[in-house]
Amino acid sequence: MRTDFAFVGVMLVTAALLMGVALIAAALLRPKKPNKAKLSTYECGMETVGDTWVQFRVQYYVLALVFVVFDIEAILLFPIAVAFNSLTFFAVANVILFIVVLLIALLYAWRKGALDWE
Amino acid sequence: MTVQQVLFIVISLVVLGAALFVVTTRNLFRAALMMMLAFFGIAGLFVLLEIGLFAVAQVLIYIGAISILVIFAVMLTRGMQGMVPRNSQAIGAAVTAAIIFAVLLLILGPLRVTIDLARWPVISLFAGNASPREVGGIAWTPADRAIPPVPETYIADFGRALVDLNQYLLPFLLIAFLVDVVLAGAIFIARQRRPAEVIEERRLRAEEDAEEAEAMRRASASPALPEGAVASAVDH
Amino acid sequence: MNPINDLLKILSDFVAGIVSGIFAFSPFLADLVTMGLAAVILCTFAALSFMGLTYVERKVVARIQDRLGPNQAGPFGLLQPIADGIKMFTKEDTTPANADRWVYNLAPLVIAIFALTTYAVLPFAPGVVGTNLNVGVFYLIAIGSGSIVAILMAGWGSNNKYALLGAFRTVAQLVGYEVPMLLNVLPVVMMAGSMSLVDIINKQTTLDGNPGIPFIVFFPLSALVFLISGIAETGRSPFDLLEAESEIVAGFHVEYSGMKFALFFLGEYVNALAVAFVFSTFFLGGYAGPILPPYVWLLLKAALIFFIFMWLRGTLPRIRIDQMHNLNWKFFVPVSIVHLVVVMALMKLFVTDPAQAEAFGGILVAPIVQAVILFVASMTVLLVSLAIAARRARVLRLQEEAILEQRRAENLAAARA
Amino acid sequence: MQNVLNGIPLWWYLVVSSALFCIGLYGTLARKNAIALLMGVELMLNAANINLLAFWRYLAPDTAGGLAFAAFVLVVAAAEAAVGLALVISVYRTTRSIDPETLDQMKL
Repeated sequence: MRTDFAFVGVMLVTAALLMGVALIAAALLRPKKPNKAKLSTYECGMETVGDTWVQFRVQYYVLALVFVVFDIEAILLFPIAVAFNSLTFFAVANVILFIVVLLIALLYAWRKGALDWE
Repeated sequence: MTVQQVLFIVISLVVLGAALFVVTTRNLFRAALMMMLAFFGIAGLFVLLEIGLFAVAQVLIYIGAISILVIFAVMLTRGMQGMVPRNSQAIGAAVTAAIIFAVLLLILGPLRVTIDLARWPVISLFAGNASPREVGGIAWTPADRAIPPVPETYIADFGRALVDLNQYLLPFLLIAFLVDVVLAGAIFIARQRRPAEVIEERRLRAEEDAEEAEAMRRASASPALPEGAVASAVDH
Repeated sequence: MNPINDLLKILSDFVAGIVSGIFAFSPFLADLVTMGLAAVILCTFAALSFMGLTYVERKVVARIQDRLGPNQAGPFGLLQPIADGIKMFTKEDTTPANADRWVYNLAPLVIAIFALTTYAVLPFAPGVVGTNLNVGVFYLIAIGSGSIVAILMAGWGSNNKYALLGAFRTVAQLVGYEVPMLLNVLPVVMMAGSMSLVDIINKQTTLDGNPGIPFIVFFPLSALVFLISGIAETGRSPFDLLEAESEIVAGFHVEYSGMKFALFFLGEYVNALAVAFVFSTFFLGGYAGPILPPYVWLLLKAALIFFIFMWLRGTLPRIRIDQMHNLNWKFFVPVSIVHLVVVMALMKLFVTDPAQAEAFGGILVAPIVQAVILFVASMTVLLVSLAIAARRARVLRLQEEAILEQRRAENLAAARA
Repeated sequence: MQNVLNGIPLWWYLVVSSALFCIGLYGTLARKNAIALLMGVELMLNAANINLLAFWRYLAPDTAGGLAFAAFVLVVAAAEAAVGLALVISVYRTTRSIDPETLDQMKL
């Protein structure tokens, strides 16, 4: 049984090759008769108005921000979870403190309306 | 050449090429994508270092989180797409970076400058029998000791060290508070203010400005100054 | 070795033996070819299951909704996937004139690659696993972020407002539901003491003196939240608002057709199947089970989970985007955090290992007792949080109704005047 | 030479990381867009991380020091990106510009 990343690399390359072959085969098989209407941007048949840069709401950024906070938490908590059975009571109390502090962050974001999707 | 050497060279070239693309392109979205490629390549370097935990953490944090933030920010500041990529100090920056790279290469790499006052500085390839360099009392090139393997339990060891009072417990807890502050601050800065709040803010600012102007007027109108000075100040 | 129980193991050893016989001159080359073959087999398995699943899903959902489903191509419509495949291969594929060509064309490739790479760490039977990484759990979650990149690439590369909007909504949903997934895998990792998927399965068997209780008994709340987040992660109904045809015209892949669209579709199905496999591994004991061979057990469990996916798709209406975000950030995440704290405290308090009890203190209990304690605690957290959520929802609904009532009265008064 | 890991000596990693650091430095100093500037900072932090982990692997894999520091760098990089980009977005909303050279007022 392998335990290294070599297979992951091989898997990445193999998947890329197989899918690339599928794409190329499709490109060879399919007809190619482009015209201006086909190549225009699809908007249910309407003419495109304005450029693609519609105004985005900062809400997306704020949600990504909260996500980043929990991602950070995860990367630190996973090694601790692996070592969980050999932790002292004191250590576990500190981990719980860590999680509770992050819960406070979440509650703050909630209070500030960062989690509301209006 | 071993396979790992070939892989290392290929991955390094990809990382450095992607990084160069990031700092030179005009298209910010592509820059962000190339930054992801560079991060992915760095994860590959960590795999070559046999630290799977950080290879995966690199992908999770840098590609899955930080790059997403960057792309969202690129989209939110959309008016800035066609900007000239370089500012006025670009040449100076390039020279600085090149000089620092040369110095780092001389310190870290196999190249050595032997300073001989009688001749020009001679760059010679670092030979195996030259004096070993030391970091923290451990000779690291050329080593006279084999590299120990990574322990099987390094993830658990790392986890234990994070919550060990004698090791990294304090920074670990500080991270929780740091992240709290980051979240609070970033939400406060980036939050979309409601129209009512914006109006209130403008009113406060206008009041402040008025107060300031009033204070200035009062200061300039103080009797210590002659009339002419006030008039000229008003003229300006 | 039992030839039926260890069929996969015997076959893979056989192939590896042949390969190393052919490439006897270079062990490295033999290794590489073996890995390449395994990778090709895994990719083919994923692609074939994608074809089969499209048919099965259409049939099952049709039955649930009292329709017939595909029944024209071949007996019972069995050739439908092949017909679909031919269509995908020969359909004209347009690249919008002002698309960012490189980004646009690479996006489907990236999503398919990352979806297929998930299978590298899944254990199918004892000893039959692509690679048993000691960071397997982490790897699975990290690979998921690859599809986020692909979605952003697709949305941006199409140079279409709706594609970009759809991509943004999708990414907001995917990153959001990654958080409860992370938080609910943590109890499993704590219990198994390892991030390797094989170790997690072993902990749920009777090997090495383990009690042989699947983790769903220990952490029912984690299992439930993980399953729902998994559905949301793969963008399946009822969380398919990001490709709602009637709202944002298929979301981020609106401009794609032909083979590129097929790759997005493949990514979605392969990811959904991977979630089914991962859920069976984390919470149902993976390939562990009595009498039947291990791979059959794994397939049965995964099929059960996938059937639940199809069932939900056939019955539930699509939810709104604000409901989707509220469900995640205001229910799953806080509840998961509270659950995590409770589980941590209880697992430290009640230990099953005598050596651990001696070294770090704690009350020594039998594994069954620990399971019961954790089950009760987990269910309590679940029920209490559900009760709180229900009460809160009732308050909100009453408020809304009061506002509506008031408005109606005002309108009536205005009409009278 | 004994101090090679799979045929790769330590200084290879150090050279790659210093090259990455200098590219990031150039990006930080020379870009006209505040977001691109932050990307340069991220590259520099990554270079530092390569260094930390390479030294850990070659010199002291039996301790947790290098891993802990690398993890803290990851966290700080995420925090820096979050706050920095929030600032950039906020500045863009008020001034419609994120060119650091034009943002020279004390009060927006």
